[in-house]
Amino acid sequence: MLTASAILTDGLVYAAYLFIVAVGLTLIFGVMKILNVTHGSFYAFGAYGAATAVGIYTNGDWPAALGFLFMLGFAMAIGLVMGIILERGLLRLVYGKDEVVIVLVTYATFLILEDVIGLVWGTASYAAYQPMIAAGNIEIGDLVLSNYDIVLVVLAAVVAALAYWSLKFTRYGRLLTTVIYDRETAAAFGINVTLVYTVTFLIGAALGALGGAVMAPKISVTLGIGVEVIVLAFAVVAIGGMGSIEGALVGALIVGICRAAAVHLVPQIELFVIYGVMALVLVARPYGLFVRAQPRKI
Amino acid sequence: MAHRRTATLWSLAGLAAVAAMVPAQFEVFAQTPAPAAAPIKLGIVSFLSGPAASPFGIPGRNGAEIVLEALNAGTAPAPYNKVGFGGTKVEAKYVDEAGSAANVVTDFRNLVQRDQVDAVVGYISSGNCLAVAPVAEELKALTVFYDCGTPRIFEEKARAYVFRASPHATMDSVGAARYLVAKKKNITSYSGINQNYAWGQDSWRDFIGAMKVLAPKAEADKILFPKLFAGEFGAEVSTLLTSKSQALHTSFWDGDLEGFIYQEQARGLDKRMTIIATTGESSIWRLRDKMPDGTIIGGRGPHGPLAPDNAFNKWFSKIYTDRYNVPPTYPSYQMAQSLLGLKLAYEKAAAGGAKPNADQIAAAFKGLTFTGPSGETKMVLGDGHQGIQETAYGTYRFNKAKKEPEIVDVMRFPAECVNPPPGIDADKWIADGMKGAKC
Amino acid sequence: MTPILDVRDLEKTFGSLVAARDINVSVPAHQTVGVIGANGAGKTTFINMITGHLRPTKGSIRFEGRDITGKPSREIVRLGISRSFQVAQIFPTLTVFENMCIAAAIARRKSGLLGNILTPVTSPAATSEAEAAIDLFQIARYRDVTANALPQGVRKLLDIGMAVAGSPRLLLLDEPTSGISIEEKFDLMNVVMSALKSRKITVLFVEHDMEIVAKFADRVLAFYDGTVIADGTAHETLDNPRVQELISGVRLKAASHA
Amino acid sequence: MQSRASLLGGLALLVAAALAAPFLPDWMVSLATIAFANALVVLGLVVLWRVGLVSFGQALYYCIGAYAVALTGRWTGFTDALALVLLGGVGAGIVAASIGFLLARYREIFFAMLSLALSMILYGVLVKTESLGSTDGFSVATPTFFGYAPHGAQLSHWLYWLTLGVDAIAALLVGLYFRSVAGALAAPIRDNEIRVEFLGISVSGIIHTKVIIAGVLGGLGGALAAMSIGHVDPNMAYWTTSGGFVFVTVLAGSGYVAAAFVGSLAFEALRSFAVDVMPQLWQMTLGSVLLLTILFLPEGLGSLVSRLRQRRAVKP
Repeated sequence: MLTASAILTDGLVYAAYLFIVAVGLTLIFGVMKILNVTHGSFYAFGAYGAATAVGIYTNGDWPAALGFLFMLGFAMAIGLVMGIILERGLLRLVYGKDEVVIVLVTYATFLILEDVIGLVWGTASYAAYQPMIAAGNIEIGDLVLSNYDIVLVVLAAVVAALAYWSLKFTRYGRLLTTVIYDRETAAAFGINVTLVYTVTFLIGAALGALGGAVMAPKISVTLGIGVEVIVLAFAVVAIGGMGSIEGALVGALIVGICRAAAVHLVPQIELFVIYGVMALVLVARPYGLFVRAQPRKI
Repeated sequence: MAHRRTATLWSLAGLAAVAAMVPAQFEVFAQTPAPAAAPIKLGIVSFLSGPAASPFGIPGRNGAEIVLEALNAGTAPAPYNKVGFGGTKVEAKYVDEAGSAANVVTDFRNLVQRDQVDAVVGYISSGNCLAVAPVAEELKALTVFYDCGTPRIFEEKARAYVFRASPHATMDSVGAARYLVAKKKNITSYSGINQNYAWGQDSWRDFIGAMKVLAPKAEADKILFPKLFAGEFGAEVSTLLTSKSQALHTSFWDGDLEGFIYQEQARGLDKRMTIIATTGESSIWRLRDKMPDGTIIGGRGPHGPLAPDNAFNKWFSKIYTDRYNVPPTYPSYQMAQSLLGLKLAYEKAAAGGAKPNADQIAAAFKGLTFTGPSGETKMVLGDGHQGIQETAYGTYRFNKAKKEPEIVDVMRFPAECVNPPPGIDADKWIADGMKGAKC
Repeated sequence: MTPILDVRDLEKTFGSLVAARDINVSVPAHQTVGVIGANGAGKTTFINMITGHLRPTKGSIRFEGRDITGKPSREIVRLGISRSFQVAQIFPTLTVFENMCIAAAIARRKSGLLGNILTPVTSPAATSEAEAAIDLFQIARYRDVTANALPQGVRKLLDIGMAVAGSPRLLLLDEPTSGISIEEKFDLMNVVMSALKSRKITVLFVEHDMEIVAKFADRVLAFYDGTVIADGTAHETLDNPRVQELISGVRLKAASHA
Repeated sequence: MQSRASLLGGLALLVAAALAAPFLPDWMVSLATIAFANALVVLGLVVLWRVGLVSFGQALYYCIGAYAVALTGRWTGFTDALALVLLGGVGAGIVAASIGFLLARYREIFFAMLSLALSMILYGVLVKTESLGSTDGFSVATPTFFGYAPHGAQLSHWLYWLTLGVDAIAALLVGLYFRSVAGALAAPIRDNEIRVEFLGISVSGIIHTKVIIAGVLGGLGGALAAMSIGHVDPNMAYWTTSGGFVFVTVLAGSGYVAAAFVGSLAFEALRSFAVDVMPQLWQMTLGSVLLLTILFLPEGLGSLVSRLRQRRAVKP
């Protein structure tokens, strides 16, 4: 019983982390058909930005609760700035090229940004644990949960709800849905697809940075954290269906719970869980759980 | 017709690619007939990018930089006070260890054959050491590994040109087990969390092997192997919270170690079991008061706060701290110790006056005993190519008054107590009950 | 003599939607059959089932006496049935010659597991067939033009030519004149039909223009609501009152208003 | 006539490259050997890229080829280089043939993702295999050549020649393949799969063949690289290794067979140079070169040749 509830809570926490990391990636893919490797850079910059923000904040004499928001805001601002530079300065030049070529453009950018991190923040690692330690923990039976993890789950739920609500009920969301569904028709109806692209990329970049920011207090912010995240986020998105927000949510939940179950029950297979689930899902449903194959047109 | 021209153009392109590499070659030709006063060239290889740069690569590089500077100035304490190596200044070329084995091997060849260095000192990843060792032998290039831990390097094959002054990783796990058993005599259960790659797997295998010998009644409960750089350890912490173990062994390093410590602390795991961090020493200056008091700390040998209180240590930690504003950690000590050993070997070989060749230096290095910032190193394993040292473990405490990390309750284990005797493989030694250990 | 195409009780449903039902048609060799019907009457579904793009829910299709029901299209093509498309399906980045050559080479490749690899694409047999097809469809002056730069009519001819380069015995043309201006339609059909006659290919073509149907078809099938409501010579079918009411009548009225 | 001209050109290049070995410094020969071994993997990616597919998991075959060589040497003591290379190619080919049934159904990014997942599973298995040294890997027995066991510089020359020989045969066969029906269908399949099916040929069958060809080439490359490096480890199957191969493919372009070889050599030289000159910024250097290539040479290095040719053709 204890194990079951531990698996569930651990799975939920891990899923929250995966969802926050993957949602920006899937959004950008859905709208722009770009598999964005720089997502890993957004994550890393978000984490470094958060660490910097925490450093600034803890030197001042401000209330602790606001520190968390300051950290998220600071990181997302970095994400936005990077997003606009990349989208306007670079991606704009390669729209219309082969999907795979654009993946490589983002891969090249990722390589460059890896060294930029070293130039900006140096090679030393950074810590930003204060928000997590300040949040404290609660004991439920034998299990001790970190309040920060609970905040993480709530945050993921809020992001998911916001994404759902804004896609369904706002003007911009409906525009996005149209573009996702059929780009040419959207353009024909006079939707400014270029603007939609820019805004989407900015949101995606900010979400990537948000992922890094919320993780920063839990990890040591160090070189190379972006690489690990890319493949993780790709796997979640591929399982759920590329470009589908609900897919990212379900994919994150599946991977999260499978991984937690593996750690508790059969720790030997933990290494394979993500890729195993991904391969199985792709074999059964080539386009992921929430995306249907496009019917062939004659 | 058009195609013939294409073929010609391709030939030209190929030649151009080769030509692009040639200038470096001419440089080599120009330098070969060098005057006698030409500096000794060392290749220093460590991670300058990626996750291993901050904890190991950069401290190693910095250690090399500061030591070589002091050697060239002749300011090191005796017997290291001759300028450079035997009076000749030493020049270092720093190379990034990052990349595939193919990259590392290529860069090693470039150092030896293109840049014609006199020796290569470096390598953190055991995989890279294993890949480089045969190439070093083939090229007859003097090579000193400074940080990689696997005992396989000299157990798989006898090496003529490869040395490692730092003891191999077996010592770390055996020392951890000895300290744990000494401090917790009634231990009944322990768990382990190690990264799922060679280092983590080997560390745990040695540790559990040593525990079976030293505390046969204690049982291993949770055996966790999260993937390398997993970042998030929520499920692992939960699993461990459900365990009744009194101690937790981990060979995590840097990012994973620090992330794990933050995350377990938020959930109070260290209140339930003592953590034994075999590489903990390299993280204490960043974790500071976030490293739980009572954690058992190792530093892959007698380095940093675990180092002996000798003149070399005082000298080294002072020049390092003055330059980099942070005390040196074990990779810096390992680098310093390796360089000093190499210097002594070089000077011993150069006793005749002429510049010694690789064979002469190797012969001098073999079986050498020398003392440096981390005490005495005896090159006795692997036919005199692998060093052993004493090791030390201690208990962590953050001194709130001085605002400084401290390691108290230090126990020192003689080299022969935690290392296998010559000629016996580490795995086998542990499995057979660590016979012949002199404690 | 066995008919070249024999369709019995053919039916296709998509869930509750019936796209085709009770289709019974037998086509003797060398006949030219026109297929008419309003949009959604089941003409394209019918063609898609014969060429293996759709799998029938019920019924059987026989080609030269052999059951081909539900076989994949590439096998059906290898047996001797080719098709062209409503929107010309050509390879836009290749020239007209390359398009033809590929089509011809595929049909002439060696059999066996490695046949695709062991046959060079520019074998003499393939290139001479490609040249012949280009001449046959009178598009020689576009021989080295990249396909995406071709005018609409030439695209159509190339599309049909590629089908013919595979030496089929039965060819299905899905609206060969769609997207073509009224002035050009007859010229195009003249080129196509004489080419097919010279190769002795049995033809089934879907067409909306009744004048073209009347001029080129030996026999006309009228589709309505998923099934064949009239089958006879061009005159018989076009004069059929139900056909006039349900299919051509609308068009004639519209034409008379104009 | 045309093919004979490029054949002669290729042959001349080959002979020149082979004869150059004794005159080049050893490190350059080793670098070229690894570059030319990797070029085979790139050639396989070119085969796939022509049909619009990119594999982010080509390291799977590379790793299989390498481990086939290393394990055979470790378990049986068999060290004949040529036989081992062929073994690596066949081993990878068998794996490619079996997973090809699955992969041939996928296109675009999904093909890339599934191949990535498969290679990462092999990576995981190897990391878990402690008896093979886990991530540390293990060393490859020194190869022999029909009983002849060269050492030192001789060994690197022989490996270099073997690599050149395998490259030449592979280039020739792939060149022939590009002229076959299956090879020539690459652009048509990319443009319009349905049309290809209606010309009477199985698209997934052709893609399956391409997956196998790329797999065999990957295995050959891995086998040669393993012998040249003298060490194998699971990192050979990691996705960043695949990423490196894709990088070189973009650098080289898919226009010419020879581009894979020149591109691979240029890449190794560039990496070596970057690590040497700016050890802290080599990723940035590589990324910038990749970016500039995509922006200004979208068809890769190969297009430089055709541009030069066009410019010459314009002049009288």
